[in-house]
Amino acid sequence: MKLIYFAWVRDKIGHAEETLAPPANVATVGDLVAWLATVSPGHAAALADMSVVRCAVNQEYVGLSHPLATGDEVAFFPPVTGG
Amino acid sequence: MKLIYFAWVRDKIGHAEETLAPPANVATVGDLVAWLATVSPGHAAALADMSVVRCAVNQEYVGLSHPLATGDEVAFFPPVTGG
Amino acid sequence: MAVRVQREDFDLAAELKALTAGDHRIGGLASFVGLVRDMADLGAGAAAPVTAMTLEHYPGMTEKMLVRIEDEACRRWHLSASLIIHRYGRLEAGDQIVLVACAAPHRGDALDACHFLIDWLKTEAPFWKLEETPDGDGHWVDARDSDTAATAKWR
Amino acid sequence: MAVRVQREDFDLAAELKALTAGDHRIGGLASFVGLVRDMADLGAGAAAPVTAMTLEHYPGMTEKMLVRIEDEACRRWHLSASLIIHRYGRLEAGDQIVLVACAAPHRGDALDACHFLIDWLKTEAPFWKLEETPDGDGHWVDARDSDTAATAKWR
Repeated sequence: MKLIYFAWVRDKIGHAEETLAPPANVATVGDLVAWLATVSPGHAAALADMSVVRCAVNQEYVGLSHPLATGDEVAFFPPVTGG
Repeated sequence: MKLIYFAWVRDKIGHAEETLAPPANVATVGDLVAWLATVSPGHAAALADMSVVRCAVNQEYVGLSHPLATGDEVAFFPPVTGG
Repeated sequence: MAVRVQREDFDLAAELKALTAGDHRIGGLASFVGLVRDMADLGAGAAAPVTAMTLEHYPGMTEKMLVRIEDEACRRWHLSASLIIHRYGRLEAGDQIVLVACAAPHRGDALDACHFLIDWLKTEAPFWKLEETPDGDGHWVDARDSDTAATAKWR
Repeated sequence: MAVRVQREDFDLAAELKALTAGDHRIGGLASFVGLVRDMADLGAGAAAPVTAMTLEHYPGMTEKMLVRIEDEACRRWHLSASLIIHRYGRLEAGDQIVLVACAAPHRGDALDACHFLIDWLKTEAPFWKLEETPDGDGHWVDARDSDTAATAKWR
């Protein structure tokens, strides 16, 4: 699974992307967030408050209950501030 | 009194401006309209339906009850269509 | 804050650039350009071709009304700069008629003030359009109820 | 209908001119340009100087979202042409960030669609701003509740 991070989510995690293989019981975005928090203190800090983190799966905004599939591109980032 | 006409009001009256001395009993714009209708058939035609004619006195929009003074600049024209 | 009534065309790029030049407090620039359409609305979905139009105005009163409209926008919104240019005389299809531009620290002020200015101008500024059709006829454009309604929403 | 995400600056004049060129059915062209402000809002009326900012984005998803936003505008309003250009990379105070432009037969469509596009883009397009302050610090701009509210009014 390809994981991509932007803005301060990336700063806290320490890198912009990585390929990880979560355990089989990670079925949703919420499961993934819980598992990522165990990967490193940086991951835990970045994803500690999901009310200020957005998720996109395959470049579509999704919620925590969204199901995950092998080969998904999953991105975590703060609320957007363009324009 | 200086009178100015624009657009189809001018076309019907036949000229763009004129200086007229209305009789002393012409005290308001409404009085002036009634008197102008006697000046020529063109004036009468142009001012026949005041619901589609606007009036400005000294370059300010006014209603038919607006009082007139010697030396006023009075303009009659259709509703505006700029922009 | 500036108002210009002129026969000449205007350089949209130069005008917009000048409006924001050097003021780094500006976060947004909203503009509207009105253009001569080659078709006239006759109502009920009908349309007639238009080759050109002549814009007539009331010199003196026009400028006075435009300044007043601009002052009103400055009272209602926090603007850094604004500009109204309105042309008169004979214009052909595709020609620029009017420019309204507003610059502000925040985009909402710039966008709303720009919309207000063009709506208000359409019902308050003393301009009249005489459209020419291909058969050589000219007819005075009627004021539109939709323009009056557009202005009313700002009252 | 076009969307561009680019590091380079854009020529506002040329872009606007190209958008209406040759289409004489267009009666109005509305545009909005977002510029880098030299002050950041810190909330409660406080502000801090900003020397520059870096705009980061999510390549691929950005274009996808912008195209979707533009499609939505075309469904809601009768537009003749539209354009969104959004820059990324390091920008300094006064630099252009974004252009949204809509051309339409009628001014209301052009103005409303332009306002919609910039409001919607601000809450949907994956861009993030890192502001640099004179002391050399960088801080990520927080999303604003007012932007979310601005988008909500179009739903």
